[in-house]
Amino acid sequence: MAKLESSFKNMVLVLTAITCIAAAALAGVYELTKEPINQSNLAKQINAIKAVCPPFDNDPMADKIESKLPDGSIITIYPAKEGGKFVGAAVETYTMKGFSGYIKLMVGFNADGSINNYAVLQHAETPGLGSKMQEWFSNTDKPSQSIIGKNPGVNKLTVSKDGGEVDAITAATISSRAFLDAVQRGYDAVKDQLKQ
Amino acid sequence: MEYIMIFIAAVFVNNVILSQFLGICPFLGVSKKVDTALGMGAAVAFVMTIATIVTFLMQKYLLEPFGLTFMQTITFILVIASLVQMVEIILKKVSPPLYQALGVFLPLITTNCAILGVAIIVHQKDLSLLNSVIYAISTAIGFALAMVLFAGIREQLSLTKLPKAMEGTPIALLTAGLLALAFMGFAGIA
Amino acid sequence: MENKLVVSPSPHVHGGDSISKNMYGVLIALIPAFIVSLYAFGLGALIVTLTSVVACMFFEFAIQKYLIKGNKTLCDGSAALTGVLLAFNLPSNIPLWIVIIGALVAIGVGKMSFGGLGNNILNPALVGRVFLLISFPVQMTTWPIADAANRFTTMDVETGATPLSLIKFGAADQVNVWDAITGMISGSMGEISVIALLLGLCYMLWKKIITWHIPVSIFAGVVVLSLLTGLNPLVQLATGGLMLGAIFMATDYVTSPMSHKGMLIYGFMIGAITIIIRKFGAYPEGVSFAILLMNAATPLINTYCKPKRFGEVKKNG
Amino acid sequence: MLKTFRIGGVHPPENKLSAGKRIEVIGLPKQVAIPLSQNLGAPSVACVAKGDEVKVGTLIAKAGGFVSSNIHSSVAGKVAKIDEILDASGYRRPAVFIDVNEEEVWEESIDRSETLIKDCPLSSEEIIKKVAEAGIVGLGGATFPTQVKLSPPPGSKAEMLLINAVECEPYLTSDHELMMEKTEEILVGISILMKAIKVDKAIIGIENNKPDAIKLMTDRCRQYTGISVQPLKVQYPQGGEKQLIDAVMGRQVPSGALPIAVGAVVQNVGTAYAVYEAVQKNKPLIERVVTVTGKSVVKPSNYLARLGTPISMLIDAAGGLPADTGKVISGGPMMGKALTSIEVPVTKGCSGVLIMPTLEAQRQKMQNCIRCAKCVNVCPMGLEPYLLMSVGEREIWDRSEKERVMDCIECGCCSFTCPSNRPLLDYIRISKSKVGAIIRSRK
Amino acid sequence: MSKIKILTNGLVKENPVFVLLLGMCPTLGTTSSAINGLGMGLATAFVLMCSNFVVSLVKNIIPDKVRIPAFIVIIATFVTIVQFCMQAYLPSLYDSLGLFIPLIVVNCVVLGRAESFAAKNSPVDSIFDGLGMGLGFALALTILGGVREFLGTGRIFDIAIYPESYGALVFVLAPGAFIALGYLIAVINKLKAKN
Amino acid sequence: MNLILIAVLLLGAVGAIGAVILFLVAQKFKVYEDPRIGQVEEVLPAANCGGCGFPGCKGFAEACVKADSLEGLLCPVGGADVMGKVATILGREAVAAAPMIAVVRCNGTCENRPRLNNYDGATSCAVASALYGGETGCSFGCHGLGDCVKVCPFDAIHINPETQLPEVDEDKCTACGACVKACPKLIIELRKKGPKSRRVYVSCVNKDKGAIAKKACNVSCIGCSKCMKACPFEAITISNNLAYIDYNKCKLCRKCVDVCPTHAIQELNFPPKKKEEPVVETKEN
Amino acid sequence: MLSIDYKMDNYIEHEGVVVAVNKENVVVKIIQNSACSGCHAKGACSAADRADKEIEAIAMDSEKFHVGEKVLLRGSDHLGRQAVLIAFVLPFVLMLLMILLLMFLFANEGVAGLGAIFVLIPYYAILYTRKDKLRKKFVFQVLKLDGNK
Ligand SMILES: Cc1cc2nc3c(=O)[nH]c(=O)nc-3n(C[C@H](O)[C@H](O)[C@H](O)COP(=O)(O)O)c2cc1C
Ligand SMILES: Cc1cc2nc3c(=O)[nH]c(=O)nc-3n(C[C@H](O)[C@H](O)[C@H](O)COP(=O)(O)O)c2cc1C
Ligand SMILES: Cc1cc2nc3c(=O)[nH]c(=O)nc-3n(C[C@H](O)[C@H](O)[C@H](O)COP(=O)(O)O)c2cc1C
Ligand SMILES: Cc1cc2nc3c(=O)[nH]c(=O)nc-3n(C[C@H](O)[C@H](O)[C@H](O)CO)c2cc1C
Ligand code: SF4
Ligand code: SF4
Ligand code: SF4
Ligand code: SF4
Ligand code: FES
Repeated sequence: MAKLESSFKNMVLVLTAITCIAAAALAGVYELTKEPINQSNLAKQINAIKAVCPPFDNDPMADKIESKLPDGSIITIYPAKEGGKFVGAAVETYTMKGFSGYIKLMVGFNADGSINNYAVLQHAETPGLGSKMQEWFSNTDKPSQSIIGKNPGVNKLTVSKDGGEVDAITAATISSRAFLDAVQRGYDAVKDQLKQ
Repeated sequence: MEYIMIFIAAVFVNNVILSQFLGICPFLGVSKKVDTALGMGAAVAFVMTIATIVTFLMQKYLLEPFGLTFMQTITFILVIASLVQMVEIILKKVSPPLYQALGVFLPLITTNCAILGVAIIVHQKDLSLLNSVIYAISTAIGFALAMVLFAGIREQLSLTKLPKAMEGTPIALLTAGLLALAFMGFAGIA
Repeated sequence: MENKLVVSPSPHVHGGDSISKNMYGVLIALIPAFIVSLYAFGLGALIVTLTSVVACMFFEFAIQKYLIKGNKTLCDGSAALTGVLLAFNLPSNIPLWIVIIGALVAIGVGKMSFGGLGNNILNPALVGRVFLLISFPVQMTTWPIADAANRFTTMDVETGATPLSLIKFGAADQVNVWDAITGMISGSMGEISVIALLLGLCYMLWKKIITWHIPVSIFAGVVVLSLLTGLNPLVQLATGGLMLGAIFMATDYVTSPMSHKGMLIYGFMIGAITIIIRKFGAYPEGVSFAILLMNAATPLINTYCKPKRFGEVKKNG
Repeated sequence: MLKTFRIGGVHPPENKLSAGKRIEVIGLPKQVAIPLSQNLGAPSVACVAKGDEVKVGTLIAKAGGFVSSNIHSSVAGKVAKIDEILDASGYRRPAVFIDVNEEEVWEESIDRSETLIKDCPLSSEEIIKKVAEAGIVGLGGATFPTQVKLSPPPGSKAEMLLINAVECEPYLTSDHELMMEKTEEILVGISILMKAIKVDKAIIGIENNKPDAIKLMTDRCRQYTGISVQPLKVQYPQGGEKQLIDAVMGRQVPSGALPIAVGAVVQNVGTAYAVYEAVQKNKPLIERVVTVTGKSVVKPSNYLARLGTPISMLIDAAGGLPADTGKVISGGPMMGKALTSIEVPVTKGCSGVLIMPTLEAQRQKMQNCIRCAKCVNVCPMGLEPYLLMSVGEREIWDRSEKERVMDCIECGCCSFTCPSNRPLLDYIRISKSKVGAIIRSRK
Repeated sequence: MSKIKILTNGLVKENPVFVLLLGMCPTLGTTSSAINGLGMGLATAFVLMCSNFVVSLVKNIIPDKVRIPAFIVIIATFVTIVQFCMQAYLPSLYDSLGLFIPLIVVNCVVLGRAESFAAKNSPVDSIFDGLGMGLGFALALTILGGVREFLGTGRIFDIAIYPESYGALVFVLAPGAFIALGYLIAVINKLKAKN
Repeated sequence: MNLILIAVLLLGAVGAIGAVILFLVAQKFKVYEDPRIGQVEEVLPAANCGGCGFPGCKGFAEACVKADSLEGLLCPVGGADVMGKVATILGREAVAAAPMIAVVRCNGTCENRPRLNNYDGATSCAVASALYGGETGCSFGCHGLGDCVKVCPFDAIHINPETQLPEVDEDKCTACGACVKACPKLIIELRKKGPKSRRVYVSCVNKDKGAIAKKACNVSCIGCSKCMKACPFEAITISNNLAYIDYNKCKLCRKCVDVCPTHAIQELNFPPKKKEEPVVETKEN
Repeated sequence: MLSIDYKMDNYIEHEGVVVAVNKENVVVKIIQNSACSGCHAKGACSAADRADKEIEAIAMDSEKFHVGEKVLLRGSDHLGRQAVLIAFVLPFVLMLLMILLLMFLFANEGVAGLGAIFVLIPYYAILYTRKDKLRKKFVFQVLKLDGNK
């Protein structure tokens, strides 16, 4: 078959046709994958909440509350309830102060305000340095660096260099500060809920 | 202040070429002429700005309202490709001598991934229009900076004797790596 | 062969200067700083320096022998100098395997990959240092205390903060300028004593190894930017690697501009970038980065800053 | 502060071994060979034939063009042949061979007396004509025909005559000695030159390492109006025309321009003496002062030699060729030309014969350029020799031109100073000739 | 050309990264670990194969002048499809490859092969070419990712080879990408010169 | 379904606009490149050596496509092989050009031509020849400093350390002519390779008179014109005391070789004749 | 290079082929390579597109040239910089100012964005009216290529 000639009609027709087909195909695939994508996003969220909160039986996603901090940032709180009783909350908190800016955490608080566990959801810190956040602050073998069980309302959760109770990740003071800042912001957001 | 931060971040801290790895092709390919590098920078700044504005408007007023964000990639690339062509036609129509002069002095601007990359990144970062534009400009300046530095280095390297195996791309990549190493000094500034 | 005349183009005499004279001259100028660091850090300083020099010379030899054949430059002192300067940029308690990696990077990547002596774009010792700084930040930022009691018996000594990290982390009041000038502070081995380094500068100026332009313009850049950003210029000059960098590393022939005007621009920019990184960046110290950045800009400076041509000054004077 | 030029410069060891040695006259050889190309510009054209009898001072070759000069017989005798002779470069060039007669017969017009004739009644044009007839060329080494230099191009006007008595080349002392012995003649010569170019001011530039000459010239020049002496700080290449003008007048000749652009005409002292002899005594240029020197030379001396005398004769007079001879140079160590054979004749441009021992003669091994900028700092023209060399090596001629390779005065400061022993000037020189050809072809 | 030859051509002789030096941006940007490199490589390989196939199917109905935009549309479609699938089924890989998935669109390998191979050859050959080139690309990315991961963290495919504290962090950062790729290409140049 | 519809409409619109723009572009910029240029370029060796006389392989490809016949067009690197391929692409006859090769017309080895002085300048024939005639009495001969070696893109010419003269590697030389341009002494010439690579040429460029030339070098051409008289095909001319053999006329009979009193005429790749090579003969001097 | 020496005019040169010879000018076709043209793999990559551009160059002695001849096109590099300025930098600055202004006035991204794009229309219109001035400014010389080069 000979190649179509590059006339105006041909060009417009062919390109339009191709784009239309492409659009249709895309929309189709989009429809197909929409569900799984949402599912996987949801699963990520739920898994994170599950990982950081004490056991619960409600649907925290449904009960989520948005809390506004004094500086205007909005932080999402997922309350965890066991048999209707408030047992704690997962807080999706963030900070912009990381070595590479944005760090997003899911911090789980017990009802008394102490930290149950946390998960680092998103960050761009340096691999091998700032990226150690996940292991470092949850290492309960080393009480001076772990934040698990500590209560931001009681303990001073800043790095020891700044006079706080937490040892910074070696050579990553900035990430450590940022991490603790995010935790603190999470606590600030959730503390009104805890008081109830 | 915010704008300055975006600027510094895009030029020095997260330089397109040296830390984002976008636009490597022209970086490796373009000549050792400083002039050309600067001209490319200016051209890229212009194209990037228009492309960013147009795609921004498309995204905000067409794709998002209709829930078509999944077509981002395909529309953006088409729009950018047509845009670049448009600029050429207009220039040629409006002022043939100008158009001719550009032809002699600059290589064609091809849609490289930096332009598409910026158009996409501004939405990932959820920047406002103004911030997007500043980001685009800054990226282009960062691009020009790296290109110009590199043009100078190439010029010098062309007068020395390199080990055979390192000639061409390897030394270009190695130098880019060492430049990136030096640029890491700006880390944390913004 | 007897009595065949030698024929060559003019000139028929040579000034007698040579690469090795210059390189060994710089090594001599580094002796005071080395003595201070021996006194301050003891055993560690000695071992790290030796390791670095031996490793640099070994890599230079090996690469020229097996990979890149060309002029043999092992004995001209440039590799040894790179070794010493690399060592001077490291803490004295650094593990030796890191020193060896640094030497490999400095010589292999920074110098030989570009074709060896004279062809490199960036300062090899600084390439080595920055590579290490970014690769092994923990070891590279653990500074032994100068004058520690057990410094002559072991390499494991107490560590402390450098004046610049004190400033960075808000403890500027703990910084004693006098200590910084004499050298009794924590820091890289070679950078601590301002006096010893200035002594070296005087020697190199006297021997005409370098000219004043680069060091002085760096100092000027530092002073101006410190004043603009509200830092104490004296402290900024006396602390960190500034003196070492300005005197010994920014002046590296190969990677610095050729004309005096170019040197002044280059130096001033190094000073300025240093202060900007110190003040705003994540790193407490920015000299190495500043020098590398300006090394990269040197070819450009060279194309645009030509020496003053004869006949270009006012025609009738 | 003594005056000197403002950019670059070096201080090679002076080694003025023959300083203070009075000028001795060298005897005549059996045969002289007078090359036909002794000046910058077009070679001269022989106007005698085999078998012709010539006297001392007989015209044997005429100027071959505007920028060219006459050549006169330096001996009395019979033209043996007009044939090729190996020149200093090892190429064969035409020369007039003259068998020397026992008896010296001089052209009658030549005044051979020692009496000093101060007054010169001639007009400018007449002086220049005489200079041209006498075949005078610049004796400072450039051998540029003097009459051309004395006729400034239309539109430009000379303000001042500079006499180049700097003798900045190490070893050489011929100008120095000439000044000590022929002081008055030189000063008269200068007055004549002033008249020729119609200026009323002349300055003699002398480097500070010749205090006796400075003193003598200063004393004597008081009797001549408009002539003064300017002592200069010792620095090579102060003798370079442009450098001398910069040092004395504080003016820099623009790139590509002639000294006249800043109102200066520069002449060597030897040239001034030759002009005196030509104008006042009708004596053409047939002999010159040649320094024979070198560390192993038995008797470093200054000789007055007839053109065409084999250099070997001068060397024999100075005690013979030393055993450790490595290199024989015509001229000084910085700008001189290494000879392939010592049988070549003395020519108008030969100011000295320098014999270097083998050890010093060899160049050291060349290494990579370490970009130390020392060559840039010493270049008196403000060029970047390192760059010119690498551009020249790669034959990028347009870049060479843009980097002003044509401004190079070939002083050799760059090669002298380079710690990597790079043959900078070698490459710059070929770049100059290539770029020069390209520029010429453009016209 | 036999199918096998077409296939291996892209793997070795005309390896898009090491030999043809195409698609440098994703090569550098996505190879901080072997697994990322592999993921990106396979994604690209998939797009390459599909787009090659489709392009060679429709090559004759496309007028020359709209050739490139048409190819781009086809490629972009497949890219977006890959993007969705990855998002749905390999979310963590998707997170780490980030921006570079959409940028497959402008990867010169993809468009280049569409232009220079698929537009001239039969659909079946085109599939093989796409597969070969894609696998070559994936191979290169995996090697580079492996080298960087190994030097930077002491692991390959997350399997520890030596303690992490001995790893040179630069290699997982931007400068390391350039340096490692530079030396890999130098080594390959050297090997090529020897043969 | 609605979504799909919108998507199709939107993208279709974009596509249509794009097509219109492209059409306009196409109208404005009539880009037509003969596709054969690319094809030709593909078969060329991509050495970009310029040996063909065009700027780069691309330029040559263009020239081939535009030319009416391939006569006079030759890629010296690829040789007849590549030209054959080019011819097939263009559907034309490949014109077989005689293969050429570089020859060094100087035989002034250390033995033949005693060194009179030692050169100690930059290692460059250009520099040396700008300075002076050379280390020997012959100011025409090879300096042996290897400018030709430096420029050869094919590593085909090397200085023989014993003779101090360059030697051309017959297998590698592509007759690109780079060395011819580089030699400041104009010693190197491209000559017909001849059947079985056999060739006869005067290996001397000395224009001095016979006596002088002979004094400087044992194997110099003295311009005695014996060869000219011996040549049955009038292939030899003499000017400026120097003989030259026209390779188009030379039939490789080797009569000239026999009569040359100084053995200045070289023969190459002939089977060994009677006894030894002429060069060896002069050893006793 | 841009200004190795500010005293000397620097040129940018481009090779081309004469396609037409008129009285006072010569039309030269140049082949313009894209940014990727430096890449050795351009053969395998479509991004390395080429375009022919036709350029009118002033030549007083146009009769010296003939169609099909290879020539060198030369313009001083400061013209190049001016071209970039007019074609890219100015409109770019204009867009930027427009965005800032409109954002300040309307605080609406849509308006600002559209405004910034549409401000180019008057800009190009003005350029169009200056056509002849520009034509005089951007002149090129044609030079004969050396026969042996
Ligand atoms: C390549 C590189 C990446 C770094 N990334 C981080 C990081 O992600 N987080 C951090 O806190 N510090 C990071 N740093 C270290 C800091 O810049 C700096 O060294 C640190 O603040 C020094 O303080 P410290 O040792 O007291 O922590 C990084 C350093 C380098 C060289
Ligand atoms: C580097 C250099 C050094 C020179 N040194 C001297 C010198 O010492 N004495 C001298 O008379 N001429 C010297 N000349 C030559 C002068 O430039 C100039 O030709 C001469 O003074 C003109 O006078 P003349 O024409 O009478 O020779 C030197 C030239 C150069 C380029
Ligand atoms: C074509 C030409 C014309 C010259 N005309 C003059 C002149 O009119 N006046 C003058 O003083 N020198 C003239 N010169 C001589 C040069 O300026 C210079 O003196 C000469 O080249 C020797 O330079 P040096 O003595 O510095 O080595 C001319 C040279 C050339 C090549
Ligand atoms: C004044 C001076 C300073 C030098 N500084 C350095 C330096 O900072 N780092 C280094 O590796 N080499 C230095 N060198 C040595 C040498 O120039 C260096 O190894 C070259 O860069 C290698 O090509 C220096 C040499 C001199 C003469
Ligand atoms: S020889 Fe030329 S380049 Fe070298 S110093 Fe002298 S003037 Fe400068
Ligand atoms: S003096 Fe020698 S080593 Fe120094 S810059 Fe000049 S050429 Fe290079
Ligand atoms: S020997 Fe000469 S002609 Fe032959 S390939 Fe080498 S440079 Fe070309
Ligand atoms: S043939 Fe010519 S270029 Fe080659 S070494 Fe001899 S003189 Fe030099
Ligand atoms: S892949 Fe070509 S510019 Fe990024």
